[in-house]
Amino acid sequence: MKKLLGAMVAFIAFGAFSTFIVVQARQIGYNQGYAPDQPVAFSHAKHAGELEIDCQYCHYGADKGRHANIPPTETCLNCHSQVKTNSPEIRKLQASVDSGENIQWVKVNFLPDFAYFNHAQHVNVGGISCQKCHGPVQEMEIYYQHETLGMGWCINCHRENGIAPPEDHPEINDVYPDTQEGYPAGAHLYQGSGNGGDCSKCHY
Amino acid sequence: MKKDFVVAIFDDEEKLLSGAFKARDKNMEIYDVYTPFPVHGLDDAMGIKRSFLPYVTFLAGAAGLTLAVSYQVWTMAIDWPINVGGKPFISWPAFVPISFELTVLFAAHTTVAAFLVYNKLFPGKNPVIMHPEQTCNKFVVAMEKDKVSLEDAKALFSEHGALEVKIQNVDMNP
Amino acid sequence: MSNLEKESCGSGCGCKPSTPDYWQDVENKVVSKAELMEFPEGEFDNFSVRKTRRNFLKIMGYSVSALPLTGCIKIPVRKALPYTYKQNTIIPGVANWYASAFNGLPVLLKTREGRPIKVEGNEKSSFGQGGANAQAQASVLSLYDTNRLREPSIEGSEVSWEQFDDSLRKLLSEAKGRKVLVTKSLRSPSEISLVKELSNKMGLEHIAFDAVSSTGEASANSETHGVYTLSEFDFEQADVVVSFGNDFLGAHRSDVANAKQFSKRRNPKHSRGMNKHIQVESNMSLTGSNADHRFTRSEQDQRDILLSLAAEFGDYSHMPKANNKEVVAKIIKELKLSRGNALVLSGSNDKNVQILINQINHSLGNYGKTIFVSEKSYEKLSNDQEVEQLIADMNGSRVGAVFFAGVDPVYALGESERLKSALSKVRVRVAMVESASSTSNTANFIAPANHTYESWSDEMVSSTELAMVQPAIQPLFGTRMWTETLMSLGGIEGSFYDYMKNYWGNRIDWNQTLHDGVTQIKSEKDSVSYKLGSINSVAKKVKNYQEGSGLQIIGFKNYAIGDGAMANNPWLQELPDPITKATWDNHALISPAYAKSEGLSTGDIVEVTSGKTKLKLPVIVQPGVAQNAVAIALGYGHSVGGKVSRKLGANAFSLVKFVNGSYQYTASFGSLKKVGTGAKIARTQTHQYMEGRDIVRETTFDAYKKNPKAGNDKVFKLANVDIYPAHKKDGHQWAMAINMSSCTGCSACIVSCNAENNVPVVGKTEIARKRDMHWLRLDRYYKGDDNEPEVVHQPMLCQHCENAPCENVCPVLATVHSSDGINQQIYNRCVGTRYCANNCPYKVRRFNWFNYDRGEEVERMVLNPDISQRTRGIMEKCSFCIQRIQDGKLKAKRERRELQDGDIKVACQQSCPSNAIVFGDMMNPETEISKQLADERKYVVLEELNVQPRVNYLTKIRNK
Amino acid sequence: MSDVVSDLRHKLVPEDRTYKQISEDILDTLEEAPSKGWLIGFSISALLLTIGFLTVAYQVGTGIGTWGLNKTIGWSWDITNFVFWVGIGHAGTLISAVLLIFRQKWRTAINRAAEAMTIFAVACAGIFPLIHAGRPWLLYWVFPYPNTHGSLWTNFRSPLLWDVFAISTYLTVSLVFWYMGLLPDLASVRDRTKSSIRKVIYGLLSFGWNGSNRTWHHWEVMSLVLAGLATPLVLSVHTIVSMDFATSIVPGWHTTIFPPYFVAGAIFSGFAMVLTLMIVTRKVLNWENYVTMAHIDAMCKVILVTGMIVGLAYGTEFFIAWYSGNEYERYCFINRATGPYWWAYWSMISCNVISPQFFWSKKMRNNLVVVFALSIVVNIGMWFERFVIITTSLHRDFLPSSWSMYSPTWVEIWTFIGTFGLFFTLFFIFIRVLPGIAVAEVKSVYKFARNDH
Repeated sequence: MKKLLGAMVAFIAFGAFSTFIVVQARQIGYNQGYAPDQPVAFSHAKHAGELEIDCQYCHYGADKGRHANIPPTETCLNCHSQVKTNSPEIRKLQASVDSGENIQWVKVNFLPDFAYFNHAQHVNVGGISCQKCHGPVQEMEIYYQHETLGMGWCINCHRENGIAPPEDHPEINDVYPDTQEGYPAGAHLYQGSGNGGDCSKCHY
Repeated sequence: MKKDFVVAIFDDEEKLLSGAFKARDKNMEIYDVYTPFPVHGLDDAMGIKRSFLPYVTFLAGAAGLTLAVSYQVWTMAIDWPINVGGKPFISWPAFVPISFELTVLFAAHTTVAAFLVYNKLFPGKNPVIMHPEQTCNKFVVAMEKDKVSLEDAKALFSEHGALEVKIQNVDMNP
Repeated sequence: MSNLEKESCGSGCGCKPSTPDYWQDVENKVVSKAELMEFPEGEFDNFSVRKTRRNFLKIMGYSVSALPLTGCIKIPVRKALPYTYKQNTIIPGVANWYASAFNGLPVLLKTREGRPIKVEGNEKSSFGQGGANAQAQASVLSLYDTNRLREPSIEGSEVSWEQFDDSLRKLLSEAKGRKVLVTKSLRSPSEISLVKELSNKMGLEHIAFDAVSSTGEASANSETHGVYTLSEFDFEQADVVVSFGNDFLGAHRSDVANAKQFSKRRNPKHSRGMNKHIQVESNMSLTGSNADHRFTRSEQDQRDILLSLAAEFGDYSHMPKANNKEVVAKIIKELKLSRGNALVLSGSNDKNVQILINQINHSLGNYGKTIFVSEKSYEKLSNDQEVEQLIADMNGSRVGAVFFAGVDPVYALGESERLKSALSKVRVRVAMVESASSTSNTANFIAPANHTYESWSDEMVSSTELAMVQPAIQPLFGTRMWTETLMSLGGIEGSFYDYMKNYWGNRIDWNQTLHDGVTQIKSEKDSVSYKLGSINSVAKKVKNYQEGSGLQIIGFKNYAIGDGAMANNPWLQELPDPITKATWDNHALISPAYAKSEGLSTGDIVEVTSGKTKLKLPVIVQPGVAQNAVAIALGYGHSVGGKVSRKLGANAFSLVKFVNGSYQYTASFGSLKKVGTGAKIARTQTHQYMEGRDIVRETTFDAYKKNPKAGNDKVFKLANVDIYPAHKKDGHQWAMAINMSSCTGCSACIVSCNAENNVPVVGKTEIARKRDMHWLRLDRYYKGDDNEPEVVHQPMLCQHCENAPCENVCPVLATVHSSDGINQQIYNRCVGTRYCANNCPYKVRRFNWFNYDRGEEVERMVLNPDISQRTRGIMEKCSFCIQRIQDGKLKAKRERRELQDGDIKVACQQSCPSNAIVFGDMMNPETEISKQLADERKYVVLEELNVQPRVNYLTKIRNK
Repeated sequence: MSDVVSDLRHKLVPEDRTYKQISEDILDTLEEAPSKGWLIGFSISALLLTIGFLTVAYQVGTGIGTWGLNKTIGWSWDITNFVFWVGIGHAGTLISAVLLIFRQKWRTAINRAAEAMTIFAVACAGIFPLIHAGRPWLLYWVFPYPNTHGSLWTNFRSPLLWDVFAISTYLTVSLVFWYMGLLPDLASVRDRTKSSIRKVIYGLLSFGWNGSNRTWHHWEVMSLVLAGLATPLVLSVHTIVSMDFATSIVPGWHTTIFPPYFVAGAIFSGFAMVLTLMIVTRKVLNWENYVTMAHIDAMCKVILVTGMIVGLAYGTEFFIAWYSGNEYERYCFINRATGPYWWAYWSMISCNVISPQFFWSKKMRNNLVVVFALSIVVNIGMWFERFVIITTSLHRDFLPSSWSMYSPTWVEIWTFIGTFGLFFTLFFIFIRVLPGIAVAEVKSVYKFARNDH
C-alpha cells in the first residue's frame, strides 16, 4: 500500500513537472508582459488616457500601411515646444532634434521576420481598435506587451471573430465574402479569402 | 520477509514434468516451478489458467486504432481543415497506415507493460531465488512448507529423479 | 530565416533617405550622406542578436534535457529608431515610386524607406510601354555595388572634391593640345547642351565611344540620308522582317521597344495577321531563336545573299552561291509580297553592308512606314574614326587632357597596349566613372560618378519621346554626377539640376514630366528623304571583301552581359544566357558539325588564336552556329573590375578589328586548338531536346487559320477525372497564361523575379552543380536538324496545381493550398525534406542548400523588405508574387472597392517586353486571363498527370 | 512427422551437451577478456563511427549543400542508405516473429543476433531521415503535438509522416520484443557470474527474472502476441517505406508493385546480412555447434527464393512500364538499363538476380567462403537497387530541361561508411555484453530436436 502511494505521488509529481515544462516551453519566445525601460519616460496613460490624444496622431502609419510607426521626435515637439519644456525628459527630445541624433526607443512588440502583419488591414479595413491587441494602452504608465503576439493568438482571434465588417463599411463583406461554405460543419478555422486562414496571408 | 519452502531440484525437464504431474495427482499444491526455459506441460501440472494478456492486447490495439483515426480526422478535417493537394479533408486511405501503426504500437507496448506489471518485473527488482542455478540448468519445484510436508515431497520427487529435496528458507522481499 | 530588413522598419526607421517626390522638386530636402549611411543599431546586426524561440530550440533540438527549457530566456533588446524629423513623403512600410530612365529605357523605381529596391518599366512611355529588360531590372543592384568608387582621388590618393577641382583646374589651364571628353553615345539634350557650352568655355572637344559600336549603320545613314544617326523601326507595321544577324529582340538596341512592337504581330488574332520573321545569321541569337525561318549562314554567305537582294532590288547584278539560292528565292518572294510593309535589317557594323540594307528598304518603299531616319540634333553618336584619330593624336602627343565619362575604352578595345601607351602620353587623364575599370586605372584623376539613380539627366529614348532621369536616393558614397564635375571645372554655377531645369524652361511641363517620367516631344516619327542613287560601287566593294583564312571569329553581345558595362552585376552574371543557358562565363560556341569534325565536345577547353591574340575558353557545342566559325560573347574577361566580374571568361574585344572606318566584330580569323577538358560550365539546362514529349505545343499559322486548335488537339480521356470531389472555388482564383508565340525567351522576367522576391545569387560553382535558385526559368529546346535547328522557349515556374503533388508529400504542412488557388510555400514551417521538389513534375522548387550570402550591408539595401530571406534548409518557389496580391487586395479594401483586373501585376508579367504573361482572377469572366483561358490555343503542360495547373500556355505558332 | 524432418533437425543442435555446457558455450564469452580480434574489429568500427560522426556534424553545421544533390535530384545516397539499412533491419524481426508463428524451431540459434542486427540497422537507417532534412533541429515538427501555432498539425497524408510512425513503431516494438527475449538469458548471466559488478548490472537489466513458471507462462503468450503483431508490422514497415516512392508521381517510383517487391528485397538483404555476420561470429565465438550448416543452408534457400521474387519484380516493372503505354514510364526504364547509370542497373541485376542462382547447388550452400562472398554481393546489389530506383528515376523525369546527373561527395561517402561504423560498433558491443544466442530458447528446443520429437 505504501508502495502504491509512493508510486502515485511520483506519478503526480512527474505529471506536474511535465505540465510545468510544457507550459513554460509554450512561452519561449513570447514576451508577453515585456516592459523595458525606455530612454524617455513617456507615459501612454498621460497622453492617450488623460489627454485623450488620438493614437494615430503619433502612430501615423497605422491606417495607411504595414507599420504603425514610432512618431518622429519632431511630432513630440509639436506640443512640447510649448508644454513642460523644462522637464528633463522633454529636454532629451529637444536635444535629439537639435543634434539630429535619433532617440533609441526599445522595441516592445516584436514579430519575427517571417510573419507579415499589416496594421492598415486591421485598423483601416477591419476597423479594430488598437486596444484589441495592444491592451489598455491608455492606462499604461510604462508600455508593455499585452498579448503573446504568437501565431496561436492571431489564429484564435480570427477563429472567434471571422471577419467583422467595420461598422461604417458593411459593404466590405460583399466584396470579400466569407467562404466558410464548403468546409465541414464545426470546422474551427476555415480558409477563406476574407478571414486570413491561408498560410500565405502572413508567411511569405 | 522470509518464508520456508519445500524445494525439489531436478536437472531434467522430463523428470520434472512427471514429478509435477504426480504432485498434482496427489493434490500437493505447487507454489511455483523455476526453470531455465519454458517447459511445456507445466502449466497443466500447476493448473495455471490461460493468460489474460491477449485481452489487453486487443483492448490496447482498439484504443490505438480509435485514437489514430479520431485524431487524424479531427486534426485534418475539424480543427483546422487545409486544402492539401486537392485531396478531401478526410482522405481516409491516407490515414490507414498510421492507424495501423498506432494500433500495433499501442497493442505491443501495452501488452509488454501489462506483462511486466503483472509479473512485477522491473529494473532493480531482486529475484526470489530458490536455487542459484535455476536460470541455468536446474529445475526447481517449490511448495509452501505449511501446505506440504518435506517427507511427502521427498518420497514423491525422489522417485521421479529429483537431485535433492529439502527445506529452504527464502527471502521473499530480497 | 533572419530577414535582416523585413522587420527593421517596424516602428519607424532610422535611416533617413530623403528623396525627391514623385512629382516635385525637392532638391532642398536632401540630407547629408553621412546621415543616410547611419544604419540604426539592430537593423543589420539582427542576425547575431536574434535568439528567437526557433533559434533556441535549434540549439536545444537534440538535447533531451527538459529543464533548461524553463530557464530564463533573455529577451534581446531591439531598438526602434524613429525619424527625428518628420518625412512628409515617407511612410515606413509604404512604397514610393519615382520615374526615371536607365540606358534609354523609361523606368519606375520602387523605393522603400528611401531605398530603391525594384525597377519596373514605365507604362506611360509609348516607347518602352512598361517593359523592362534584364539590364534595367538589374541596374538597381549595381546602385549598391560595393565596388563603386567612393571618393575622388588624384594619382591614387584620396582628396576632397575642392582639392580635386582646384588641382585639375590648375593642370588643365597648363595643358597643351586637344582637350577631349569621351562619353558613350549621348541622347540627353541637356547634357549635350552642357558639353557644347563647355567646349566654348574650356575648349573641350566631345567624342562618343561605344564599347560595341554602331558606326557602320550611322555612316550608312549618313550616305543614304545625309544624317549621321541610327534608324528607328516600327515592327508592328512590318509584315515581313528579314534580319541578317541583327539581334533586335536581344542585345542589339532598344530591345524592349522592339519586342513590344514585334510581339503584337506574333498574335495570330492581330487584324493584319502574324508577321513573318526570317533570320539569316552565323550565330544563334535570341532573335534568331524566335524566327519563323532561320538560316545558319556564315558572314560571307550572308553578304552573298545580301548582294543577291541588292541585285534584285537595285542596279547591280549578282548570282547567289548554290547553297544560298533557296534562301534568296524565299526572301525575295516574301519581300515582294509585302512591299512597303517589310523591314530588312543587318547587325553588321560595316558601312557598305548597311548601305545595301538601306537600299533594299528604300526600293521596297519601307521608309516612313517601318523604318525611319530622322534628324536628331539632340544626339551625339559614337564614331569609331574619331576614336582612332584620338588615339593617333594621343600618340603624337597632340592631346593635353582627356576625360572619360562612363566609358571604358581600354577594356573595350581589348586592353590594347596601343591605347595604353597613347594614354601615357597625355598629361591629364580624368576618369569620371562609377567603378574602377581598365581605363580608370590609367587615369591620374578619378572623379567617382553617381549611379543613374542618384543622378539628374534626361534622355531622348526615341525621336519623339523624352524621358527624365531623376535621383531616387541620395548618393551613397562621396560621388558626383559627371556633368557636375565638368560644370565645376568649366566654372558653371549651380547644380546640373538647375542647368537642366533652365535648359528646358517652358518647353516642357516640368512637374508633369518628372511625375510621368516621359513626355512626347513630337507627335510622330519623321523620315528624311533617301539620297543615294546607284549602289553599284558599294555592292562591288562588298563583293570584293577579302576573307581571312581559317576559322571565322564572331564576337557578339549576349543578352545578359551585353557590352560588359554591367559585368559586375551578379544578377546578370547568374542570368542564364537565353540560348546557351550558361552563366558566369563566356565560351567558344562552335557548331555541332565542326565539333564532330574536330572531335570536340562541350566542356573541352580550347585556345582560340587570331594573330597575337590568344583566348582560352571552354567549348559549348551550339546548334545554329555557322560551320566554320566560333562565336564568343563580348563583355567578359575584365582584368580590372569588381569582385563579380573579375576573372570571368576571356575578353573577346581583343579580337575586334578596325576595318572600313569602324570596329568590326566578325572580321577576325584564326584557329582553335584543344588544350584541355573538363571545364566547369555553369549551365542551368544540360539537356537540350524535348525527346518527343508533349511539352511545347506548336503549330503553323496556316494550320491555325484552318483550325484554331491546331497542334493543341491532343485529348486525354481521363484528364479531368477525379475520384475526389474538387474543393470549392469562390472569391478570387488566380491563374496565369503564358503566350508561347509572344515569349521571346529574353529572360527579363527572371531578373524581375529575382529582384522582387529576394532570390539569392549562388555563384558559378553552385550553378555548375545545378543548384540555380531562379523561381522562374526559361526552358529552351532545339528541334530538328542540329545545324538548322528550330528553337522554342518555355517559361517554367510553379504551376500552382490544384492537385499539387508537392503538397501531399510534405509531412509538416509547409506547402498547402490557399483558398484563392495558390500553392503556398511556408518557409518558416519547412524542415527541408525535399520530397516536394522530387515530386514536382515541373521541377520548379528550389532548395536553399546553404545559407546564401546576401552581401554586405550596402548590398542588402536592395532586398525587398516584404519578403523573408530564406535560410538554409528551406524550400522556396514562385509564390505568384503573393505580396503583390496582398498589396493589391488591401489597396482595394482600403478604397472600399472591388479589385479591378490589372490592379495586381506579378513581377514577371510586369517586366515582360512582349506581354507574353497574363495574370489575373479566372473567376471573373471579364478579365484578360479569363479570355486567354477560353482561347483554343490554351493548354497545360503534362496535362495527363491531372495535376490541374493554374499556369496555362498558349500554343506556339510559327508563320512558316 | 519424424521421418520428414530428421535429417535437418539433427544438425540444428549439438550432440551430447548438457544444459550447463550450453550456457557455458554461449555465455562464457561475456566473462572473458575480449580477444585480440574483437579489439581490432571494435577499434576499426569505432574509428569509422567517429569519422562518420564528425562528417555528419560538418554537414549539419554547413548545410545539405555539402552533398552532391541538386535541384533535380533531391534524394540520392541519403535515402538509398536509409532504405538499405531499413531493409537489412527486416530479417531479425522476421526470423523471430514469422518463424515463431510458423514454429520453425531452427530460428532459435540465430534469432537473437538477427534481432540485434535489426535494431542496429534500423538505428543506422534512422540517422538518414534525420540528417537529410534541411533543418534537422526542427524535425520535432513531424510529431502532431498540440502547439502554440494555433495548433498547426502535421500532414497525415504524407508518406514521410507514415514513415515516422512506422519506423518508430517498428524500432520500439522490435526493441521491446528483443529485450523481453533477453530477460531470461540476462537472468542466467546474473546468476552465473562471479563478478559483483556484473551481478549488479545484469541484475538491473534482468528485471528480477527468476524463471518462475507463472512468468514463463505469460512470457510465452506475450511472445506469441508480439510475434503476431510484429509480423504484419515488419511487412508494413517496408510497405510504407516503399510508399515514399509509390505514392509519388515520379516515373519509376509510381508503381503499385513496390510494397511486395520492397518487402521481398528487404528479407533478401536482411538474410544476407545475417549470413555475413553469423558466418564470422560463429567462427570467432566457436558457435559452430549452435549456428550449424543446417542454419546456413536454410538461410541460403530463403535468399534464393526472395532473390527470385526480386528478379520477378524487376521483370514485372519493365513489363508494366511498357504495357502502361506511359511514355515517361517507358523512358524511365529504358534509361535505367541503357542510360548514363546503366552500370548501376546491371550491377543490381547481376548481384541480386544472377548471383543467388548459385544457391541452387547444395555444394555452394555448404561452402562457407562462397556463401559469405555471395551474402556480401547480395547486399551490394540491394544497395544498388535502391540507388537505381531513387537516383535514376529522379535524374530524368518529366521535363528534359531539368535532367541532371548526380555524384556523391566525400561527405556522403563518409556518412555512409560511418553508419557501418555505428552498426559494427553496436554489434561488437552486443556480442561482448549480451547473450548472442537465445540460450533459453536453444535449451527449450534442445531435446525436441535431439530426440526427434
